[in-house]
Parts: sequence; structure tokens; C-alpha cells
Amino acid sequence: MDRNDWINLAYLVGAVGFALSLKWMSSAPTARRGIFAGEIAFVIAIVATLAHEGFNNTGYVLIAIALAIGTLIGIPMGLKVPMTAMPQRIALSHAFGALAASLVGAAHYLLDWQHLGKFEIAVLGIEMILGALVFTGSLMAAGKLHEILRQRPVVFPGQQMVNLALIVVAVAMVIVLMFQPDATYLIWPILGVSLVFGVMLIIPIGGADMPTVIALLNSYAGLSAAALGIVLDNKLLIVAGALDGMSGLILSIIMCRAMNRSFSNVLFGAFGQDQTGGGEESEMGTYRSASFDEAGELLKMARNVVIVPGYGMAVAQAQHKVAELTEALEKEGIDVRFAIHPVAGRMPGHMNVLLAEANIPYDKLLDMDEINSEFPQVDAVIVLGANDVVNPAARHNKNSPIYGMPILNVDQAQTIFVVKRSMRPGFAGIENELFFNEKTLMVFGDAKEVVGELTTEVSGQRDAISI
Amino acid sequence: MDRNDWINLAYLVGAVGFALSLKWMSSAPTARRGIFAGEIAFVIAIVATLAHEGFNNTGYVLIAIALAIGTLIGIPMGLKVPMTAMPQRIALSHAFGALAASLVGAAHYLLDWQHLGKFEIAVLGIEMILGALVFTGSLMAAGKLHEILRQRPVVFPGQQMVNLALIVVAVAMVIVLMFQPDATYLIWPILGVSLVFGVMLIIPIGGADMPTVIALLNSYAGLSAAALGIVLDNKLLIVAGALDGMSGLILSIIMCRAMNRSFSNVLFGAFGQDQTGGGEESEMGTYRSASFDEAGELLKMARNVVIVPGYGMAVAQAQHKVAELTEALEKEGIDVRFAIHPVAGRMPGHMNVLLAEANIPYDKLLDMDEINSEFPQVDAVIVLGANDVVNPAARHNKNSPIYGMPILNVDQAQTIFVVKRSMRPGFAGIENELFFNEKTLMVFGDAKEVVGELTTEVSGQRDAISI
Amino acid sequence: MSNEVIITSLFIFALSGFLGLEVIRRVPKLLHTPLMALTNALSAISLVASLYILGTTDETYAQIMGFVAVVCSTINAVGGFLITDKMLRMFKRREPAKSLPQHEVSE
Amino acid sequence: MSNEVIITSLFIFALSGFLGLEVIRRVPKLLHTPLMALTNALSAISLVASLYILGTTDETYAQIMGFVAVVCSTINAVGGFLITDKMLRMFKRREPAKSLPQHEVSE
Ligand SMILES: NC(=O)c1ccc[n+]([C@@H]2O[C@H](COP(=O)([O-])OP(=O)(O)OC[C@H]3O[C@@H](n4cnc5c(N)ncnc54)[C@H](OP(=O)(O)O)[C@@H]3O)[C@@H](O)[C@H]2O)c1
Ligand SMILES: NC(=O)c1ccc[n+]([C@@H]2O[C@H](COP(=O)([O-])OP(=O)(O)OC[C@H]3O[C@@H](n4cnc5c(N)ncnc54)[C@H](OP(=O)(O)O)[C@@H]3O)[C@@H](O)[C@H]2O)c1
Repeated sequence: MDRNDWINLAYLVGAVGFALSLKWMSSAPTARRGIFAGEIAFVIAIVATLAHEGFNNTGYVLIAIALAIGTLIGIPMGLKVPMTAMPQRIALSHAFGALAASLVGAAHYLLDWQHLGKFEIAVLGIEMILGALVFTGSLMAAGKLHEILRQRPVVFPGQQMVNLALIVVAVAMVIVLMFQPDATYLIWPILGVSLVFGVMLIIPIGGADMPTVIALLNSYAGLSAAALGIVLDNKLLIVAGALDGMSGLILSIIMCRAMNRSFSNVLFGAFGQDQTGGGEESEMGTYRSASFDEAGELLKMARNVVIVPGYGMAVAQAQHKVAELTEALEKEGIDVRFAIHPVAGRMPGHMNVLLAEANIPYDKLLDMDEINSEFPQVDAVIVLGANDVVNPAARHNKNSPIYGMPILNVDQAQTIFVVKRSMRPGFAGIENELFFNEKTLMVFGDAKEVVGELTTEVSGQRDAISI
Repeated sequence: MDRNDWINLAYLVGAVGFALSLKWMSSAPTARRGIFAGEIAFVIAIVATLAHEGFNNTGYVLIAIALAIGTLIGIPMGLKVPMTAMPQRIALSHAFGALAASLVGAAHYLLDWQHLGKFEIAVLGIEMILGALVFTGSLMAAGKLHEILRQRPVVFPGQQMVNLALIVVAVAMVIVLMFQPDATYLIWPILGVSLVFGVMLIIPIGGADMPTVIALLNSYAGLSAAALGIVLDNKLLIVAGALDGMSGLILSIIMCRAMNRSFSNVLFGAFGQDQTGGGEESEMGTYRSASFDEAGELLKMARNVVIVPGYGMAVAQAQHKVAELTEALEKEGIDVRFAIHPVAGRMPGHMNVLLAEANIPYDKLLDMDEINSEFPQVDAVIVLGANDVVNPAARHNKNSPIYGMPILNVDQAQTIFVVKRSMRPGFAGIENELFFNEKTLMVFGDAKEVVGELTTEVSGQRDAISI
Repeated sequence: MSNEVIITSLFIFALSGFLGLEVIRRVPKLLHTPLMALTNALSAISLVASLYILGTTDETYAQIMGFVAVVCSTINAVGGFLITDKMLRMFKRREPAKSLPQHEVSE
Repeated sequence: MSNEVIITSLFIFALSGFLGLEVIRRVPKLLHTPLMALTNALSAISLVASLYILGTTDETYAQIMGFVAVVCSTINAVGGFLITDKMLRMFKRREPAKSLPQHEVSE
């Protein structure tokens, strides 16, 4: 066993640790053990790498500095980011990861091209293209999610031809490289074209589709890491890349399914383009609205309440107020549960983290499948900044863009309170007949404010103060 | 890509096929697709192997003959074996597989010892020891299950010391081989001692523990295949061996858990030794027995019936009669379901295959967890040749050898019919207070005969004939 | 054999063992007997090693050992697949008349 | 690189992809956001490649590229693990007062 063998063994331990880490994510009580396993495996792999022969002193110094800088930036990024900013935070770190991967791939080519075979050059080319497009793509996605960039899809005629041309050019340059490895300068245009391609890929996609896009980019990033692992014959990288790629793929499939859409519809559908359209078709009838005290009084009469959070709760950062409302209701002896739609909000599990942040125990959060059959027995539902995920058109209106998407059947409950700021449509840009249901009461206002008011009503503190 | 690369690629396809095959076994509707995937992968791997360089003509001829003989023996073994003989059938094929593995290991050593390193010799040694002990061990298990050998455990003083000595000797010879590879004659005593060890390992274990033992031997066989794969650098063998080994391990763990026993208790516990003991402790009270027509009449009055099959149904081969009884009861408008205990019978899933053989649809078979809460609503239970799995002592009698084993709570039903030949105990050798419950009626006789009679009673054909 | 090859083998062993654990844990009790029969058939893949020995050697003793090994493994493979198939063909859902609220498709 | 090494890599890729599929399919919806954060952290393992480049090269351009790569990957690793942990610490079961009929142990 020489030094290299020990390093490889450490990588084996690392690979098993990574697999265990993901396995333990399969239930909340074991999940933190999972992180721990991942961290240990990570550290083992890093230490083993530093034990490689051939490291020079400048190298060690530079490494120490780079690790220190990375840690100093990483800590606040890990600790300070609010839960509501998670989608863009994750997009941003995909961008970092992809940048690192494409740089390493390029550096490896430039340093070592004399020893690379055709296959390796091809794999390395794919790796660089994927890395670069994920870099700019993720940056764009983060920008759209953080609303620095316009959310609206940008489409123009011939767009798909342009994109096709870009990727063809990039691949063609890789092929040239396979047969003329010494044309090292081609690395730069390959990276450049791929960076542009990443931007072009995202601009026709609406802001609200970004979560699916992020998951897809994640799976590309995984593939690129695995490709790097193949070229460097580093099995730990292959394993980590494959695991990462699968994770992104599975999450994007889950999201697409829950929205009843296909990949190509997400990528090329320019969905959400006419988000504000459809203003005139209010032939839906009339709706009733309620003031805060009316709503509060009615709520107090319920025996059980189901809260359906949606994107609006995230925007308003209302989760802590929701926890207070829950407590107030429970003090009145009212049973409170939460119905979580798989694509409520803007990323998978979005509502779960927000409610967890507000200390709401996760066994009160019910999946769509668990709660859907129970709505007829529910006295009151509070739809909190959710819209599409409770739109009954998905069940019966074949012409609706969301037809076929499984929804929460809140319209079967006794009374439905809908909390939002206006009658404007949600992400899918369509009217919601639920609002015109005779059992529905609209409570207009910012989610945080409304929930706060309802809490005051329910706990009766308002009277105490006003006296 | 030379010939060897193509062969390796074929092995990769084979490995993925094997994994898919097991994956598709996770639900009944996809299971047959799983076999198909396994078969295709198998054929691809074999064809690829035959394409290896260096095969000589005599070799091809011998291979053709051996394949033909194997197929001619394999077909009847696959088609003719009755479902009731499955446990011994599976034990027998473990024996064949292990014999093949140890022979190949030995031949590889004898042909190639000049090129083997220490590590390879060690692995090969483990491979041969495991192969040989699984061979005789499985033969013994098959013999006990087929009741050619005495079921009773054979124990003598110092037994475990003798076993320990045997394995130490075998390992010691492997170590000698590592340092003196030219001592090739050691192969034979290594194999011989391991063969004896396999026999000695099984004799202290009771016949009814054989299913657990078989699953354990299966996992050893998998390990040995993986070891062979490591030595031959054949990745397909490693994958297949690891999958096989895991399967055996998981099944044996499941069995041990369902019996609430530990591995060491199974291997060294000499359980079932006093199978006929405990005759005098009939201070349990009195029991009531019913004739066939009494039982038939009572059955007809039930609205729902749960049948609990056990080892006795397998012995009596009563499954087809059970299907007839089910049909007769259903004709009378009575709902019939089956409650399957995880270790009913003598191997995991034993009852399921038998009932499936009799064309009983598998959605009528309920797992213990599914049905246990429903027994209070059940009008009549027929305990058919089952005993330990319905013994309430497991719930409350801390001194009982089966204390803690989860059981079917049939004693909560309105009426319990227990069909068996006598008051003799079951596998665990203990009395069953269920038989003395005031709601219980014993119906004595061979399961097949009793069920036949009950069917005649229920369908009223007896009267038709006797008139 | 170099240490590197051995460590690669351990990688393959660890990954497939883990995979086996995950996949096999999901096999329902209903199918445990067919599962045992199927793994039996699959493990007969040691046939690839037996074939190689029998096909490439000139030594009589190795030919005999290889021959027996090929016969044994073939029996296992053929018998194992046939018996698994036979068993699984017996597993039937209730007659389609009563449609069930289960999601699996019957293929 | 020999074809054999490449095929070995494909073996590893196929097995771990399959393993990933099986493991990740079981992650409940509840934990999907932490899962995304965790895979983010894990994929920062490309750090091993960046470290190697940065540590062994003498070329300035490669040092710059490696340096940026190490910084980026470290940010991801540190930030990713911290944020996953922060999220998971928020997930709480109902107060132990009402004991629940679930079997998982809370550590
Ligand atoms: N979760 C995912 O992974 C994911 C991924 C991709 C796409 N999507 C899509 O995102 C949508 C999610 O559905 P959803 O029901 O959660 O959200 P939604 O349909 O987008 O509706 C959100 C509603 O919240 C209201 N709102 C916004 N800010 C608010 C505030 N500060 N206070 C109160 N209300 C506010 C808006 O109405 P007002 O403007 O009138 O206030 C809007 O109608 C689905 O269409 C889904 O397909 C989700
Ligand atoms: N399934 C597994 O994987 C597995 C593995 C290892 C151990 N085991 C053990 O096997 C036992 C299985 O429990 P079990 O309730 O199925 O069986 P059991 O406890 O062994 O009882 C079987 C009963 O069937 C009766 N019987 C035998 N032949 C009969 C015939 N021809 N007609 C009618 N009755 C007949 C016997 O009583 P009479 O003699 O009075 O007829 C006996 O009491 C458990 O103790 C379990 O731990 C099972």
C-alpha cells in the first residue's frame, strides 16, 4: 500500500459517507446524522487529497489562503441567508460550483493536453460546456428569483435556432480539439460560447419556472462533476457527481409532475408570459369579502382549521405570524393543521422550511395525498397567499393551462378564507373560480398583516386594548 | 476498443440488468419484467464470456456438453418441483452454486498460483472456505427440510470448541499458502476441513430454523462470489455477489426479527431441541372441539372470515382445498380474507406462494400489520395448521421462548376455529393457551381433509348427496 | 494485481452492496420466496468464471473441475429462472371486475 | 487512459447513479429543500480536483484558475453544510408531551 492507495481508500470511505448522508435524509429524525456523515466524508477526502505527492510549497500557501477566504465567505452565506431567499441562494451556489468545475476542467486541459486521448478530450469538452452554461444559467436564475432581473420570459423569433447554433458551435470546437489537441486557444471560445448559451437558455423561461430550471441545472452540474471524475480517474468525484445529478433530475421530475407539465414545456414553453393578462374575463360572478373582525369571529366558531400556505406567505414572510395564529387558535381549543401542496411556493419543500423556521412541528404539515380526502370534514380553510394550487379549474376545465395538475380540494370545506392582496391571478396567470365560490370569503391584505390581525381577533386582545 | 473492452462493456450491461431485475421485484406487477431483465443480462454476460480470447476447441466442446447437461437437469428442477418443496429446492441450489464456486476458486489457484499476490491468495482462501462450507451446509439444510435427516438439533459437549478448531485450522492453512504459494496440495485439506465445518455448523440447529440458516448461507455464497470476482478482477461477479449477499443478509435479518431472536440464538441456540417436551403442563384448562358439520354450520353464520394459514397447511398441501372453501364461503356472501404472519410456514413468503399457486388473488392476503387491528370485527377465524404465530403467550408470558415475537391477535375475534391433527405443540415446542380460550373450537384432522369437509358443509352438497 | 485494482474492486463491492440493500429492502413479504429463487439464479453468474476455466485450460484436472462447475451453475441458472417465473405466474390480482383503487399498472 | 479504466469509471457511474435514484426517491417532500442544499454541499467535492491543480502546478494561469476554483468550492461546501444544518435544526416534532405512535427514534 503506497501513499496513492491510502488516498484511494480515503476516497472510498468518502463515497460511502456521501451515499449514507443522502440515505439518512430520508427521514427527518435521521437527517442531521446525514449531514454529519457528509461532513466527515468531505473532510476525509480533503485531507487525503492534500496528502498527494507533488504538492509544492507555493501550492500549500495558496491553498491555505484560498480555503480561508472560501470559509470566511461561506460562513455568512450559510448562516445569514433568510429562509425566504433559499431558492436564489441555492442557484447562486450552483453558479459557484459550476464555475469551479469549468475552471478546473480548462486548467487540466491546458496543463495536460499532451497526455489526453480523444475520449478524454471529448469528456472534458462536455464537462467545460456544462460547467460554463450552468454558471451563467444559474446566475440568471438567481437574478430572476431575487427579482434583480425581469421575471417575464423574453422571447424573440428564431430564438431556438440561435440557441441551437450556439451549442453546435461549442460542440464543433470540442470536436476540432479532439483531432488537434494543440489548438489549446480553442478552450476560451468554447467557454465563452457556453457562457452565452447559458444566458440564452434561461431568458425565455419565466421567473416562476426557475425552481425547476435550478433542479435541472443541478443535474447538469452533477453530470459535469462526474465527467471530470472520469477524466481524472477520480472515483469519488464520479460517485458524488452521479448522486448529485440524480438528485437534480429526480427533483425536477417531481416538480414537473406536480405541475402536470413536461420538461420541454418548462424549457421552451415561455410559461407565465401573459401573467397579467386575462383581466376582462371576470364573468365568473361576484365574490364576497370579509373584514378582519368578521373573519376572526367566524374562525373562532370552527372546530378545526386547515391552513393552505402558498407563495404569498413566502413573499410576505408571514410564517412567524402564522405560528402565532396557530397558537391562538389552539388556545381556543381549535385543531389546526397545514395542507402542503408539492409545488406551493417556488421550490420543492419551500413551505415546509418556512413553517419549520417558525417552529411549527412537522407532523402538523400534511401532504396533499394525506389531507385531500378530509376537506369535507374541515370547518374552515385559510388559503394564505396560495392560488394555483387550489384552483378547481385544474380538475374540470380542459382548456385551463393547469388542467390535470393535482390540486388541494379546499372547495369541499365548509368555509374558505382566501388571504391575498387583490383579485390578481397567481403564477399561471389565470382566474380562480374558488374566489367566486359562495362558501368563500376574500380577506384582502398583505399575508403578514392579515394573519397578525386575525391573531389579535382570535385571542381577543383587541378588545382588551380598545377598552 | 478491443475484444476485452467489449466484453467488459457487456458485463456492465449485465450488472445493470441484475440490479434492475431485483428492483422490479419490488412489486408484483413488475416482478415478471424483473426476471426477464435478469435473463437477458445473464445471456449477454455468457455470450460475452464465450467471446474471450484463448478458448480452445476441446474447451468449446466440453462447454457445449456441460451446458446441455446442466440445462437438461435444470429444466425439470425448475418445472417439476412442487411449491411445498421450495425450501429444500432452494437449499439444494445453494449447494450447487457453492460447489461450483469452490471448484472454480481451487482450479484458479492450481492453474495460476505463480501469479497470485498475498492478498489474492487470502481472498481466494476465504472464497474456497466459504464455498465449501456453504456446499455441505446447504446439503444438510436441504436434508433436514426434506426430512431425510433428523430435524432434531444434535448437541454434544465441547461442540463449539470443535467448530472453532476446524475453522482455525482452515484459516491457518490459507495463511501458510500466502507465504508458501507452491504448497498447492494444501488446497485439498482446506476444502476438506471446510466441508466438515459446513456439516458441523448445521447439526446443532433444529430443522425449523433451516430457513434462516439457508438465508445466511445464501449471504455467505454471495460473499464468496464477490471474493472470486475480486481475485479474477471480474466486476460483474463482484456486483452479482454483493447483491446476492445483501439479499440473503436482509432476509435472514427479517426472519430473526419476526421471531424476535438473534443470529447467535439461531446459530447456537439449539432451538426446538425439546420439541416434544412440556407434555405434562396441561394445567391450561379444558378445550372444546367441534365436528365438521358443527363447524360448517357456525361458519355459514359468519359475515366475514379470516383464514390464518401456517406450516400445517403446507404439510397437508391443503392450499387448493382452501381455495375451494373460499369460493364456497363467498358464494354464501361471506367475506373471506387471509392473514399472513411473516414467519408462518418454513420460509419467508411461504404462505403467499402456496396460496398464489391455488389461484387466490394476492390482494386478499393481508400482512400482520394490516389486519391485526381488525380482528375484533372479525366473526370467525380459521387457524389452519398454524400454531406459534397465533400464540398469545408471545404477548404476555415473559418466560415463554417466543415472548416478544409479534403475533396475529386472533384471540380478539368472535369465534376461532383451530384446525390441526392433535393438541401437540408447534415448532417452538410450547403449549398454546389459544386452544383453551372459551371462544376457540378445535377441529381435529389433517388440514386438507378438514378443509374439504368444511367446503362440503358450507356449500350444502353433503345434504344433496346424502338424500 | 495492483493495489489500485483491488481498491477499485472494493468501490464496486461497496456501491453494489449498498444498492442491493436499498433495492432488496423494498421487496414486499409477498415476494420473498420468488426473491430467494431469483437471487439463486442470478448468483449462478459465477458461470462466467467456470466457462473461462473450462474453455481455456488444457489440464485435465482443471477441465474436470470446470466441467462440474459449469454443469452445477447451469442447473442453477436454468432451474432458478424457470422456478421464479413459474411462481410469479401464479400471483394474481383479484378478477378485474372489481376495480381496485391501486395505482400500479398491471404490466 | 486505457479503455479498461474508462469502463471501470462507467461501472462506478452506473452503480452510483442507480444508488442515487433509489436513495433520493425516498426523501420525503418535507425535506426537499434541505436535500437541495445538501447535494449542493456534497457536489463541492470537486474541491479535490481544484486542490490538486492549485497545489501541484507552477504555471501562473493555472494557479489563478485553481485559486478561484478552490475559493468557490470552499464557499459552497462551508455554506452548504451550514445552511442544511440550520434548516434541519428548525424541523421539530410536536412537543413530546403528546407521544405519537410513530416508530422513528429521535436520534
Ligand atoms: N414549488 C415549486 O417547486 C414550484 C416550481 C415551479 C413552479 N411553481 C409554480 O408556482 C405556483 C405555486 O402556487 P401557489 O399557489 O403557491 O402560488 P401562486 O399561484 O403563484 O399564487 C400566489 C398568490 O399569492 C398572492 N400574494 C403574493 N404576495 C402576497 C403577499 N405579500 N401577501 C398576500 N398574498 C400575496 C398573490 O396574489 P396577490 O397578488 O393578489 O396578493 C398570488 O395570487 C404554481 O403555479 C406552481 O406550478 C412552483
Ligand atoms: N417462515 C419462516 O421463514 C420461518 C423461519 C424459521 C422458523 N420459523 C418458525 O416456524 C414457526 C411457524 O409457525 P406456524 O404457526 O406456521 O407453524 P407451527 O408453529 O410450526 O405450527 C404448525 C402446526 O401445524 C400443525 N400441523 C402439522 N401438520 C399438519 C397437517 N397435515 N394438518 C393439519 N395441521 C398440521 C401442527 O399441529 P399438529 O401436529 O397437532 O397437527 C403444528 O402445531 C414459527 O415458530 C417460526 O418462528 C419460520
